[in-house]
Amino acid sequence: MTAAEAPKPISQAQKDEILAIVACHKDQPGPLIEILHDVQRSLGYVPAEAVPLIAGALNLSRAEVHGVVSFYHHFRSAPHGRRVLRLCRAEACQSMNGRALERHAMKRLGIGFGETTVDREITLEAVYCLGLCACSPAAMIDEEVHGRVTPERLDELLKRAGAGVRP
Amino acid sequence: MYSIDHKDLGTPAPASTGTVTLDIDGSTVTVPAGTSVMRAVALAGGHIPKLCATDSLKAFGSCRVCLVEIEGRKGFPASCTTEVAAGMKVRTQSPRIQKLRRGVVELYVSDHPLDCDTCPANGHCELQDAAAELGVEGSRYANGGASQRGVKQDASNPYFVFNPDLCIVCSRCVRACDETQGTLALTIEGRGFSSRVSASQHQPFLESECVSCGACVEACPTAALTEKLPLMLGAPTKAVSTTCGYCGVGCSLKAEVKEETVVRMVPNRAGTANKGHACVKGRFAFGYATHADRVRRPMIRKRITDPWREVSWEEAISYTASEFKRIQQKYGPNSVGGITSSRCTNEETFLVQKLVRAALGTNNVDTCARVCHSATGYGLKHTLGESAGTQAFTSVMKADVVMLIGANPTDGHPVFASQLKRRLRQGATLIVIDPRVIDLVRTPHIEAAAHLQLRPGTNVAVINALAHVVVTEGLANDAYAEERCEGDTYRKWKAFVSDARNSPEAMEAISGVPAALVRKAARMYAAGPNSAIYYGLGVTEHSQGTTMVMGIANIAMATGNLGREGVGVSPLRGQNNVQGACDMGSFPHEFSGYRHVSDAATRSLFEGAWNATLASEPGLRIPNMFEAALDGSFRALYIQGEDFVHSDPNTNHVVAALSAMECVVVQDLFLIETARYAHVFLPGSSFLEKDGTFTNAERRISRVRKVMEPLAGLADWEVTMQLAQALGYPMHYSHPSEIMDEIARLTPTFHGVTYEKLERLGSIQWPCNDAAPDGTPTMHVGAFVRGKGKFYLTEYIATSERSTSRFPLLLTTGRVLYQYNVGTQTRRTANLAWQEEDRLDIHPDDAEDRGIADGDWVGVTSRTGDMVMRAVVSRRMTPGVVYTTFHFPESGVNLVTTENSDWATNCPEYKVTAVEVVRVGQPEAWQARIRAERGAQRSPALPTACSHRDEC
Amino acid sequence: MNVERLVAMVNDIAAFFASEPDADAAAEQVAYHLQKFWEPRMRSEIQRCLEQGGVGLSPLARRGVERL
Amino acid sequence: MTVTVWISRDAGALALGAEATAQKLLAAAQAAGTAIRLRRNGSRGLYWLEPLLEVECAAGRIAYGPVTAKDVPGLIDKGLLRGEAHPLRLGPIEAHPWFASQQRLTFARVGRIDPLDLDDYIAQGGFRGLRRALEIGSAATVNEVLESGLRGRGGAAFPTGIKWQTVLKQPAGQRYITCNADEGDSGTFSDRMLMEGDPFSVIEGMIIAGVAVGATRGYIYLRVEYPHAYQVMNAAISAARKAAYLGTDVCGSKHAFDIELRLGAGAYICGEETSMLESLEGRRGEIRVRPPLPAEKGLFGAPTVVNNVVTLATVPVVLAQGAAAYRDFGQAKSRGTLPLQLAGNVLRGGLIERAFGLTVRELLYDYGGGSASGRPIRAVQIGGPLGAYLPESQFDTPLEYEALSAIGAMLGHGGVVAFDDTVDMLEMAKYAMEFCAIESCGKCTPCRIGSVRGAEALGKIARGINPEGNCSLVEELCDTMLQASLCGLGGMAPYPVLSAMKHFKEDFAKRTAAS
Repeated sequence: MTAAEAPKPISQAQKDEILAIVACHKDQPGPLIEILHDVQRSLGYVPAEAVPLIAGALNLSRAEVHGVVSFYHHFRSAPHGRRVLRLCRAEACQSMNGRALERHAMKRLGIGFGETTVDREITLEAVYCLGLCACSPAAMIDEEVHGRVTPERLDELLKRAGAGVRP
Repeated sequence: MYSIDHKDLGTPAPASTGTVTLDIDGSTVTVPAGTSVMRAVALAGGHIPKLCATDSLKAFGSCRVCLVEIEGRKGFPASCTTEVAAGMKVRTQSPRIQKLRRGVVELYVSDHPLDCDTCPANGHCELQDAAAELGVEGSRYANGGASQRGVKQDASNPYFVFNPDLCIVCSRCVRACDETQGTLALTIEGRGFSSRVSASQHQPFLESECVSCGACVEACPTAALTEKLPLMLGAPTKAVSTTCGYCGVGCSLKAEVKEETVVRMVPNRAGTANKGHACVKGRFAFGYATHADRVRRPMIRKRITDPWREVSWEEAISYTASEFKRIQQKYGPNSVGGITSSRCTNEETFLVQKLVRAALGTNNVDTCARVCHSATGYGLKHTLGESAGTQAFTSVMKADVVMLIGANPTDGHPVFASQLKRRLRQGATLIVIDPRVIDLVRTPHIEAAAHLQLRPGTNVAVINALAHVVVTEGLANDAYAEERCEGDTYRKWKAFVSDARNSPEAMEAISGVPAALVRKAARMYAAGPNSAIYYGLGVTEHSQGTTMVMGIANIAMATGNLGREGVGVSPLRGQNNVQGACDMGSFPHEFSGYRHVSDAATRSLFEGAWNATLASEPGLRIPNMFEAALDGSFRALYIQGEDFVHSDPNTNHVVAALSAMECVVVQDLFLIETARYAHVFLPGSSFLEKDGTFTNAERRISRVRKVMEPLAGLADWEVTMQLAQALGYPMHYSHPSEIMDEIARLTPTFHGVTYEKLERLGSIQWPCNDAAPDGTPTMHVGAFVRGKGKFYLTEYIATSERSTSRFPLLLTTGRVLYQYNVGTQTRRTANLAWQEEDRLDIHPDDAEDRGIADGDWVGVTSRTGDMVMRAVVSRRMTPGVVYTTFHFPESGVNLVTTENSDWATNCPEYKVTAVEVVRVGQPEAWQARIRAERGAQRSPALPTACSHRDEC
Repeated sequence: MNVERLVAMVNDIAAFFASEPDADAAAEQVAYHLQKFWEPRMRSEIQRCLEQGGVGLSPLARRGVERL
Repeated sequence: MTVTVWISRDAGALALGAEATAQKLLAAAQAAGTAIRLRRNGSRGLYWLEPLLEVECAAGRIAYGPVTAKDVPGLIDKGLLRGEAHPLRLGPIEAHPWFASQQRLTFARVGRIDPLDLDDYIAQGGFRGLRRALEIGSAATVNEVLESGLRGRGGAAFPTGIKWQTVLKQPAGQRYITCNADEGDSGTFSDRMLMEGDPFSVIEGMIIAGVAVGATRGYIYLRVEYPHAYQVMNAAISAARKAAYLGTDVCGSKHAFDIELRLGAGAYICGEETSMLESLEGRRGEIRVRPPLPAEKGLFGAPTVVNNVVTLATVPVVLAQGAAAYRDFGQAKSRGTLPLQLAGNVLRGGLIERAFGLTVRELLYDYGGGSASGRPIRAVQIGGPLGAYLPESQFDTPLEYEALSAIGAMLGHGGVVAFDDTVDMLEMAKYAMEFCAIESCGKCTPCRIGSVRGAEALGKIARGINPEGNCSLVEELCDTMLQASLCGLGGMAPYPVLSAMKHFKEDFAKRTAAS
C-alpha cells in the first residue's frame, strides 16, 4: 500500500520561510538549486506554490524553475515519510546480494521504490551509489549510513528507526 | 511547422565576415565563416535530414539525425553544431551514416503514432519526411514497450492545440519561446524518457505564462503543436507574402491560403522588421476579416435616425458625391473634409487626401495620427528635420543603453519587444520612464536598471531634469552638438536646462521621481556609448506632447546619440501605417513628404500633376472639424477607417459634432460606433483584400498583397477613385502600383520607390531616392536632415488637468497585448479568451481607501463624464494613478477623457484625466446594452476547442 | 467656433514659446505657428476675439494674435 | 597519561559501526579511569578492517581491526590502550602488507591526520605545493602540471596541464576553477575518502589551479548522496578561510581565491562536466554541445577549469615534489599513481594507490584476496556503470589507460567491482541500460529513448522472446548509441552491454536455447 497524499496548500508562514530562503541566496550566482535544497530541508519538499515565489524573486519564469525542480530526482513535490530509507541499487551492491535486499525491504515495508508506508513512517528510495562500495550492500536511513546490510540487519535497523514493519 | 514555401537551412546565418571554402561530397563550396556544416550543405543545394534544427533557432544538437562524416575527425559529428572550416572534407551520405540515422529515427518512431494518413501534419511533418527519406517504416522496438503516449491534448489556447502524443521532445518549442519570443513560458519537465514539454508548471497553455505568440507552433516539426484553423479547414496550398495589419512594427507575414481562405498566418523569416517572428494578433487574430459582422453592401440613409438601406455601389457613390457638392455649394468649399486612416495603405491614404485637396478643393484633410503621433511629426521635424524615427528596429541590437519612455512594447509592439528583450538579455541597460510598472520593468531575465515612475503629465519635468544632469555634470557631448547642431540654440538650451528649476531635486516634487534616480538614469544614458530612446503614446498624448518629443531630441543631440546604429530616437507607432499615413500628406497643412501647403513651389508641382487649383491655407484638424461642425461651418465628412466616437476624447462632444453634420460618410469593415451617426456607409476592405504598401515605425515600406477578393467587391482605393469620379474629378489607376508611381514622382523622399524595387529588395526604408537608392536604415548620418540640429527650450508647463479633492486620482490609458486600438478587429477574434472587457487598474492602497476589491464594478468620474467598469487591484500602479484600455465601446473610456490637447498639434491628452473612482453595483444601463448587443453579435472566429484526434 | 477653446489653445502655444527670452521673437513665433497650422476661420475667430478685448488671452498669446 | 586513539569518521567506517565503537571506547575508558584523547581521522582505506582503531603508543600507531563496539571492553581489558597483543591487533598500518605495498602520494595523509586540523595538514606537508606555486608563478605552475603527465582522474584522462593552459590563454577576465565531486560511479569512493579524510588537499589543489590560471573563484560540485563529505568539506573551507588560505590574499600573496561548496541533487549526469556547469548555474543538468570547451566558455560563460577531486588533490603533490618526481611513477602515457578502488564481491575491499601497471588479477587476488563469497570471481567491471565487464581471461591486463582501451575497456575513475560466478550477466547488461535510462538527461535521442528500448530488448531476451533477433537488435542499438549520442552517458552505456554479450555469451545463449 502506498500513501500518495496530495500535499496540502502551504501556509503563509511557509511562504515567508521560502521568501526568506530566497533572500538569503539571491545574490549568489546561479542560486536556484541551493534555494531548492534549503526549501526542501525546511519544508520537507518543494511545494508547487514555492515555484512562483522563487521564480518571482530570482526573475526567472515559472517554467524554468519547474523544469529544474522536475529534473533532479532529489527534489520531491510532496512530503516524504518520517524517515527515508535509501537502498543502493548499483553494481557493487548488486554483487553482494543487493537485489535480494531490495526485495526484502519492499516486502517488509509493503511498498516499492519512491513510495511511503501507509503510516507515513518510512519512504523507500532508490539510490545509485553511496560510495560505500567496499562494504556493500549499502543503505542510508536519513543521513545515517550502513554497510554490509543483510535482510536481518535491515529489519533491525528499521526497528531501531522506529518504523512499523509489516509482519 | 514553418511556412509551406520556406526552405529551412537548419541553422541561423552567422554574424561574420569572410568566407570559408570546404568540400562537401566532392564539390567545392564557399560559405560565410561560422556557418554550420548543415547550413553549408543546404546553401549548396544539398540536404541533410534533421529534426531539432531550424534556421530560426540556435543549433541544439539533440536529435542526432544530422550526423555526417568529416575527414580526420573521429566519429560522426552532428552537422548542425559543427562549424565549417577551411579545407574541411564533409561526407553527408554513406551506408554507415544512413544506418545510424535510421537507427535514431527508428527510436523516435518507437514511441510515435504511425497513423500519418490521419495526422494534421501529414505532408508537412519533419519526422515523417525523415522516416520516409531513410526508409523507416516502423520500429522493431515498439512492441509493448514503455510509452509516453496517451496524454490528453491541451486545447485551452483558442488558436492551437498541444498534443503531447505527437511530441518528439526536440525542444524547438521551448527554444522558440526562449530565444525568439523571450517569454520562457515553456520548459522540458522531468528528464530522460519521461522528459515532456510543459507550459509553466505543467499547466494548460492558457493558464501558463504563454503569451500565444505562436513561435512554438511554428517551430514544432510534427503536429504536437498545431493551429486549429488548418485542422478544421484543411491544409493551405499557397503562401502569399504580405504585411501585418496591426501595430507599427509592420511584420512581414505569409498568408497561407486554401483557395481564397486564409488558414494560417506565418511570419516571413526573411522579413527585416520582424525576423520571422509575430505576435498573437498578427499570427492568429485575422479571423475578423471574414467575420459575419463584415458589412458587404453599401448603405445610405437620409437621417441618422432612419434605418439603413442597402444600395448599390453606384447609388451610394453618386449620393455621396451629390451631397458633398450640395453642401459645398451651400456652405462653401471648406465646409467638407476627409479623414485618412492609418490602417489603410499608403496608396489609399494618398488618394483620400488627393480627393479632398484636388476634387473637393479644400485642405480639410486629417488622419487618425492626429490623436496618436502628430506630436512626433512636429517635434522631430523641427529639431532634426524629418518627421520620422531615426533607426531601423535592428539598430537596438547595437544599443548599450535603452531608454523607454511612455511605451509598453511587450503589449503594444510585441515583436519589437522580443528583439529588445534579446538585446537586454545580452546585457544592455534599460531605463523605463512610465507611471506604471510595465512588464519590462521586471520580467524573466530582464530588469530595468532604473524605473522612473513619474506622475502622469510630468514627462517634460523628467526630461528636463535628465538634461540638467547631463549638462551640469559635464556629460554632454559638446563636440558633437557644436558641430552637428545650431550652436546658439544648443548653448541657449544648456543654459535653460542648467537652471536650478530644472534640476532633478527641484523637479522631484512635480514628477514624484526621486532626484537620485533621475541622476542615475541620466548618467547611464549619457555613458552609452550607444544610447537609444524608444517612446510611445505616453510621450505624445499630452498637452506637452510636442514639447516632450523635442526634449527627447534635445537630449539625444546633446549626448551625440543620433546618426549611427545603436542610438537614435524611435517612436513606436500604434497602428500599422501611422508613419505612412503621415508621409502621404494626410495632414491639413502638408503635402506628402511633409511640405507645407503654403510653399508655392510644392503647390505648383501638385497643381501641375493633379490638374487642379490647390488651397494654400492649412485646413482643419480633426478636433477643429468638430468645433466647426458645432458652429455650423463644417457639414460633411468622408471618414475612411476611423472610429472617432470610440477613439477620440470627450465622446459626447464628438457625438454632438457628428450629429450636427449633414453628410457623414463612413468607410469601414464593420458598423463601428461612428457609423451610428453616419448617412452613408461604404463597406471597407481588409488588408487581405487589396494590394498596396504599409510604412512601419522604422520608415519601412512593405508590400501588402491581395489574398482574397474584397468582400464588398471593391478595395478601398477603388471606392475613393469612384467617389472622385462622381465628384467630377476622374482618377485613372488600374493598380495601386500606379498610385505609388505618382507618390514617388511627387515626393522627393520616395523618388526611388517602385513596386518592382519592393519586389526585389523585400522592403525599403525611406528616404529612397538617387542619394539612397536602396533606402535609408539610419537617418541623420553625418548631418541632420534639416542641416544643423535645432534645440528648443522645453519649459515644463503643468497640464490644466489636475487632481483635486474631488478628482483625486489621475487616469491614464494604454493597450493590452490581446486587443488592438478600439478593438474593432480583435474583438471579433478569439482573442477575447484573454480579455473581453476593459478594466480599471488601481493600486491596492487606493482600492482599500475606497472599499474596492478585485473584480468589483467601479464608477469612474471626471470633469467631462463618467463610466463604469470592473476594477483590477494591481501593484503595477502607483498610488494616485489608475489605468485602463479603450478596446471596448461599452466601457466609454472617452466619455471621461478631456478635450485638452497638445499645444502644437492638438493631439489629445488621453494620458492624464483627473478622476474619482467609487464602488458601484453594476454597469450603467447603456453600457449593459452595448455589452449585450456585442455579445449577441459575437460569433467567435474559432471554436474554443478542437478535438482533431477524434474527428479530423 | 468655440472661442474659449481657441483662447485656451493659443494660450498653450504661447506658453511654449514663452521660454524664448526675446519677447518680440516669442510673439513672432506664436503668430508664425498660428499662420502655419491654424485654419483661416480659426485665425479670424481668434482675431475677432482679440478685437472684442481678447478676454482670457495670456499676454504673449495676445501679442502673437496681434501680429496675425 | 592521556592516550590518543584514532577512529575513523569516514562514511565507510561509520557504515560499519565506527561511531558505536568510538562511543563505546569513550565510555569504557572512562569506566576504566583511563584518560583518552579520541581523534577522528579519515579511513586508511582498508575497509575490510573497519572499524579500525589506532592507539598511539611508544611503538607508534598500533592498529586493531575490525573493532566493533562489542569488542571494545574485552580489548581494553587486554591492554588495547597500551598497544598490547590481541587477535585483532594489526600492528602499525604502514607495516601491513596490504598497505605497505602501496605508493600513497595523493592519499598520503588520508587516515593519518585529523582532516580538519590545519596544523596536522601542514605538519604532513600541506601547503608546500601552494607555496611553491606562488613562488614560481602562473606559467611555471601550469608547466609543472603539464610536465608531470597528470591526467584527469575523473575518467576522461585528459591531460590536466593542457586544460589549464587553454584557460590561461583565454582573454583576460573572470575565470573559474570547478571541482567535480559528483562521484557517482558504482565502485568508486576515492573522491569521498579524500574529501572526508584530507579536504585541505582538495582546497590546496584548487587554490593552486586558481593561481595558475588566474581564477579567483572556485566551486566544488558535490553530490547530495555524500552528506559526510559535505560536512567535512564545508568545515574545511571555513577553516581555510579563517586561516587566510582562502580570501582576498591567499597565503599573504596578492592572489585572491575563494571556494563555494555546492550540492548536486541526484543526477548522475551532472558528473559530466558541461552538465555539471549547467547545474552549478542553477539549471537543468543537460549536456552542452561542445565546442566551445569549458576551458573557453564554461561556468557563467567564463573560461573554466573542470577537474576531478583526485586530480586536484594530486596537484599539491606535483608542485611540492616536482613534476619529475611524480612522472617517475607509472608507465608509458599513464604517469603517476592511481588510487584504485576495489569493491563488490571481494574479501578485502578498499583503496589501493599505486603507480599504474598493476594487473587486474593482482588487484583482485593479491589485494582483494578473491571473492567475499568464496566462489570464483567471474567478472569485474572497471570504471563504473559505463565501464566494460572483463572476463577472467582478461584479468592479466594492466590497470592503465592504454592497455584497457586496447581491450575495449576503460579505467574511468579507477573503480573495480568484482562479481562471483552467481552473477547473471544478462541482468547486468540490462541493468546498464536501465541505469542509463534512469540517469539520462533526456536531451539526445539515442540516450533518451535508446536506453529504454535497450533495457526492454534485453528483458525480452531474458524472457526468451526472440533472443537472436533481440540480441542483434541490441547490438545495432548499441552501435547507434555509441556513435550518435551527445555525451558519454548514452555513448558509453553500450560498453557494459556489449562486453557482457561478447564475453559471457552463455548467459545470453541460455535464453536462446530455452526459447
